[in-house]
Amino acid sequence: MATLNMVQAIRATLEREMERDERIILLGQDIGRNGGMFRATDGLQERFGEARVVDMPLAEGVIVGSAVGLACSGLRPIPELQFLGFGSQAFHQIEGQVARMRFRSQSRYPMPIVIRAPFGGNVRTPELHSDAHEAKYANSPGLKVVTPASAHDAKGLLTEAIRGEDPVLFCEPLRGYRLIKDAVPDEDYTLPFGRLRIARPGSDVTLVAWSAAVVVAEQAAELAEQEGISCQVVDLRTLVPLDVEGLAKAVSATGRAVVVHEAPLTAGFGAEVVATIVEHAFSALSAPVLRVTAPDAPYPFSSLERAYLPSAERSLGAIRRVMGAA
Amino acid sequence: MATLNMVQAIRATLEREMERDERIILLGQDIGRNGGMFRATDGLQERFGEARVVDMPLAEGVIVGSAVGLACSGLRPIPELQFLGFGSQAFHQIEGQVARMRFRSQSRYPMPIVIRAPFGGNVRTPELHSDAHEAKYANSPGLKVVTPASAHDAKGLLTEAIRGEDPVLFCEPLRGYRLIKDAVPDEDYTLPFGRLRIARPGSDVTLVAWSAAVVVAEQAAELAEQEGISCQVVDLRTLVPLDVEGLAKAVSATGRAVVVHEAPLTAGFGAEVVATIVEHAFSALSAPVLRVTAPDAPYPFSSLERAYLPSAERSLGAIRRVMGAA
Amino acid sequence: MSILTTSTGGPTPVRILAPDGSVPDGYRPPLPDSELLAAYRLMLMSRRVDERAFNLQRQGRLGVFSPVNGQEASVIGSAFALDPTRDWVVPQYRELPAMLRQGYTLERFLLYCMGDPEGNRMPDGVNLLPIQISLAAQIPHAVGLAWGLRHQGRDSVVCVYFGDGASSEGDFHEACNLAGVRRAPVIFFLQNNRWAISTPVSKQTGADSFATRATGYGFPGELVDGNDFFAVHEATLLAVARARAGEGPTLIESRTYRMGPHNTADDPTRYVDPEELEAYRALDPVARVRSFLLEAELLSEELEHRMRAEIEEELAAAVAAAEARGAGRPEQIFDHVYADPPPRLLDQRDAITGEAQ
Amino acid sequence: MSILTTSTGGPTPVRILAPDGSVPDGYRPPLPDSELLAAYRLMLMSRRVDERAFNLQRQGRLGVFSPVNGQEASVIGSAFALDPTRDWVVPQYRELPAMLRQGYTLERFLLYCMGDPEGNRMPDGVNLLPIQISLAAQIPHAVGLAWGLRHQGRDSVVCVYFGDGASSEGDFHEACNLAGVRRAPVIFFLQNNRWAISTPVSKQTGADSFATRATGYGFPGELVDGNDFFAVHEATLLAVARARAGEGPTLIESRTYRMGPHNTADDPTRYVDPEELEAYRALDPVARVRSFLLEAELLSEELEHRMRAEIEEELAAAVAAAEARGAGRPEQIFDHVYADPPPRLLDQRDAITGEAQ
Ligand SMILES: Cc1ncc(C[n+]2csc(CCOP(=O)(O)OP(=O)(O)O)c2C)c(N)n1
Ligand SMILES: Cc1ncc(C[n+]2csc(CCOP(=O)(O)OP(=O)(O)O)c2C)c(N)n1
Ligand SMILES: [Mg+2]
Ligand SMILES: [Mg+2]
Repeated sequence: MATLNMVQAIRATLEREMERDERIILLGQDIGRNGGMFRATDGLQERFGEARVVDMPLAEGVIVGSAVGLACSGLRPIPELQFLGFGSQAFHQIEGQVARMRFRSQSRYPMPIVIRAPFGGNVRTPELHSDAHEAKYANSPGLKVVTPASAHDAKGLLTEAIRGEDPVLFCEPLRGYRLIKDAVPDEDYTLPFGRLRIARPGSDVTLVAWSAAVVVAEQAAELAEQEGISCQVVDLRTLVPLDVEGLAKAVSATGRAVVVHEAPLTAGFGAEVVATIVEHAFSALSAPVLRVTAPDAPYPFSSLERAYLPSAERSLGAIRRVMGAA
Repeated sequence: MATLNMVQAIRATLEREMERDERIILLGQDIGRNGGMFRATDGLQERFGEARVVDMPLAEGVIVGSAVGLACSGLRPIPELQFLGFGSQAFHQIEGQVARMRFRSQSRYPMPIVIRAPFGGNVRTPELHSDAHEAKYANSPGLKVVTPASAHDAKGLLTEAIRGEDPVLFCEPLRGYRLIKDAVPDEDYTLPFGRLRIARPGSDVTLVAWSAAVVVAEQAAELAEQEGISCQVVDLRTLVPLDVEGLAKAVSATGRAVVVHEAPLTAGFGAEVVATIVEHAFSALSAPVLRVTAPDAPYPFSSLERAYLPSAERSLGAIRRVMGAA
Repeated sequence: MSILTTSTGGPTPVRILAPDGSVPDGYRPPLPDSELLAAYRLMLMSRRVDERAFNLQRQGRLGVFSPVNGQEASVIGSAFALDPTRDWVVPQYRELPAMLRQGYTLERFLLYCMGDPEGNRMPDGVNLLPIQISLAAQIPHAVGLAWGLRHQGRDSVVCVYFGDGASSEGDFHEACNLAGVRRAPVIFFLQNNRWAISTPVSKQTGADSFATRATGYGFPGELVDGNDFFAVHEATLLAVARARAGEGPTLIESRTYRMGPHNTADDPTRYVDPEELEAYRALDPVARVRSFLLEAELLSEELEHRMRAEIEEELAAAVAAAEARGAGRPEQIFDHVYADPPPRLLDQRDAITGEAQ
Repeated sequence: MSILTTSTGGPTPVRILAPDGSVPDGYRPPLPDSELLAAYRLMLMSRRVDERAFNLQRQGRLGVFSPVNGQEASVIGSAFALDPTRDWVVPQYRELPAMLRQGYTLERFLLYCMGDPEGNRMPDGVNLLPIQISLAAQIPHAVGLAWGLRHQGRDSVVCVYFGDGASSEGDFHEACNLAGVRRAPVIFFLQNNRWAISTPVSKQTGADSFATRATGYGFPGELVDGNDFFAVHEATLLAVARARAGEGPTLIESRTYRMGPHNTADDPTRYVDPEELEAYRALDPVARVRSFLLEAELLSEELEHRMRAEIEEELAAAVAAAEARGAGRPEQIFDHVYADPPPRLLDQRDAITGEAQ
């Protein structure tokens, strides 16, 4: 059991899986010699050769689109989007092709493709690099959307994604790459999709988050603790499939919920979380479910991102409101 | 006051506005000589010339992307996506460029662009033509998303969109093009964005819908009437801006709500509607807010679309449930 | 700017089979007689399917259908250069005969046109990707497929079909560029039928040929008369040989003409100049092969008659079989969405199929 | 495949100014002396900004910064062929000197690098689009801008900059193709600096030149030595003249070399061959112009010294002014999102700025 940061856990998982299954091939910008912008593929080209770790031309559409063809040929491609924001260049290939090829071909062509994509803010990137687009992909049936919040989960969920037969958008929190560190077992393991994790027990309010926002929720829980409010923190782990039952149960236990996420409010995935809670745990609710999110403005330039992103303080405000204390 | 179908109302509005403002220029596939796949631009090229009604190469990215440049030059482009489903090919230009250029340029380059796009099902189109992608665009700040449900509203909202300074995704219901017919005043008028319309009064349950789903909600209300349930039907008209206050008020009046939409459930815009209702009208709710939507599957081939789309019958089921009667 | 086959501006397409069915002295087709006849039979089949499908559509028995009419030499000449047992076809939506050649069936195609997803299920072992509606989206797939097969030591070649319209999409460029870098064994078969629905090729591009684009990606481009079965076939054979030998991709511009409407919903009289259409009718690709075969005494009126009768039977059987299956069942909405479907989707299935019962 | 400026494979880039600063006999630069000196001064400025910005970044006073180092002739040679009062520049992110030439200011650029959106606000009347981070997305904008200006009777030319990497995006293709159809007055200025972060051009394309792509769109392509101020300048002048005369677009491949890291976060020692880098240092574009100017006695050591001192002052003043403004204010998140912001956004503004107070 080693303590790894998230990028190390991901790199190690890729290495392990590539050893295990030679059908796996990595595609992306700068992933070979350079080892990826964040070193998530460091040394893998040396280890597995240029045929399996492929530096691609700068074109997200064909990075994803050729993965579709590679999968049709029987391989298991893992394309990387250098940043999720540039997934928009491949949006037609992701929502229209990767997500639907199984259906379109009536299972003749399964799509065991894992699209890795770092995203999320507070790391002073230039424009468009930090956008949290997960809701757009969650509304694209055929795809699964996975959002680990710890190094441990990153390994287990990535292994599950790679070994599965369905296409996965695997969203990695940029801010967590080096900051999030935790104990990661050496041996192989998978974590099932659609099972949330209780990141922190608590009895008054349930905070629901995923990816880097789990850390924010945990910080908010700390602050709330100091005011005598006990917060449970739920890490969804995967958005599609969504753990509907687990969510309903967690919220029912407290009767109050706040969702925290980095995407803009309107039509962000937090809306789905609220709607699901309302459908499945309405009678247990003793307060409106609130959302703490980025505002309905584009991800701003770096000097503004701290104010833009949901913070522990803003989350605390919402916690107080659902407690009727503000 | 003439009775027009929706496509006639749209065509007439385009003609009127092009007369009024010579900065307007239309771009799209097959919009010129052919007058558009659905005749929404019929005769406009003859009337205004090839320089203002432009048949474009088959490339959605540059249809939208060149509109950005045309707007920077001082023109007011109205690009057409032949079908909203092919907006995915232009997704990076829409969410990353059109929606953000005002912010990126700090208002040096406003984007008075109206992207027209037919969408929606039950017209037996081939794959990918009928997808309801509105939620993806609603989660793209900087853009407005407009979804008229009547010929009257199509005229008023399109006029407002064209005369405004913000970029608008103007979603036109394919099924409604010829089926939806109503009285349209001859004179100019605009309808303000962010003001919903009560399409039908009622006191027991509020049905919330937009675009072609308003018709489904109205049919469901008819069915419910026969069971003695009085349904109010709300037509949101615009998703961004969302009429938060009007929605809260409408739902508060009945205490029960059902949202009907054509997009898949998960992360569809219905989730936003529920979350907004919960935040702003929680105390008035006497039942969970339910959603009647397409399932979390890709838009299917045409023989399956009737079962896929939300129907009056399925809506009635949800109405009964929120009434505690099922 | 006009890039008609008959025009003189720009590069001249390679032509072997003249409109009157004659070939240059001493020219010997690279196909055995039986294959030549098989190709001609497929042409007749294609024409007949066009007609029949239109009628069925008008009777409400089929959904949208896009005829091949005018492009038979282009589609079939190229398909006959492939080896269906190892080579692959990646279609757009107007290449039924190439799909049939690979092993697809008429019955499935009719199901497809009836809006049944089963119709887009390529039979096991048949080297075909499904029909693609999102224009040009299949081109990157073809490159990945070719690359992946090569990666696994297979000697397969992939032929991807797309139109002049589709060639304007970014996907075309990204795919060609990647194929050039990876020297993937892929043939980019661009059918320039002069129209993208109502958009003439003069509004589609400012270039006087699409074939020249290949240079910008580092591989050869060929321009052929797409109404000439032999020119198309020879160019494709060459491209197959190059790809098979590891020499990488080829772009073939097959300059042909869409003689019918775009599809059953289209009214080409709104935009097609009738004189132009007439001019192209004189270049009919099927008539040319017929004249050649008659002249070569490979075909007789009687043999043709027999072919037509057989085709009629096959088609009638396929229509009957497809219609016997009946319309789609609601479960099909859910059947092939995920290998491992989310519980939420299963609940939705139960709700929808339950109600439908 | 190597497409180094020095390599012999593929087409040879046009060169006028040799690495030693000599020009062909009788060659007379098309610029007046004062402009030549202005161009040289801008080169010095650019180099100095590169250094200073790196230091500031290391001190945490600036965010990400991408140096121009090595591409000064390419950026400035082209910019000096435009008339800033009527022509437009559409930048990617590595063309600061071209932007300054158009009328952008150092202070704003520093603000931009400090993460203040105001820094991307082009001054009124300055013919510039904002810096673009989404690679190639600006190319369609340039075509639309050129077309729109022409539509309104203006005689402006638009020059859009982008890299070898960006040229692989679909947006490049779609934009070039549209420009060819519309004969838009646009110059596609492709800076082939051999790298896209760590990706060498040999993995970016299989072609031996990007310039050849123009043929496939129906307009001319030019390949020039991008480290040669005169070659770049002349090619751009020609392209401007063509565009101005209504003859449509030109694609210029300016073959240069990125001598520094991709940006402040990049470590090129991981992937750049030091010998290759050395070889390119010998082709330094600034040194070449310097030798030429000294030889022509337009420049003296003393004049250069004065220039440097001025530049130092300007830069110091700009840094001071930018830093005096301080970091961003939360209201800026909301200020320019909509002309007519949704009430919900206004509520969000109140909540966030209220809390920040
Ligand atoms: C991405 C995309 N945009 C638009 C359409 C709508 N559409 C269907 S066919 C067609 C024209 C296609 O022209 P071409 O590629 O030349 O093929 P052809 O029909 O001539 O065989 C268009 C615009 C589509 N299917 N996909
Ligand atoms: C669409 C998109 N994909 C990826 C990136 C990340 N990225 C930033 S710069 C860069 C390389 C750009 O190379 P090139 O276009 O040659 O320009 P250069 O940096 O060499 O000037 C990449 C991949 C991006 N900014 N935009
Ligand atoms: Mg065509
Ligand atoms: Mg570069």
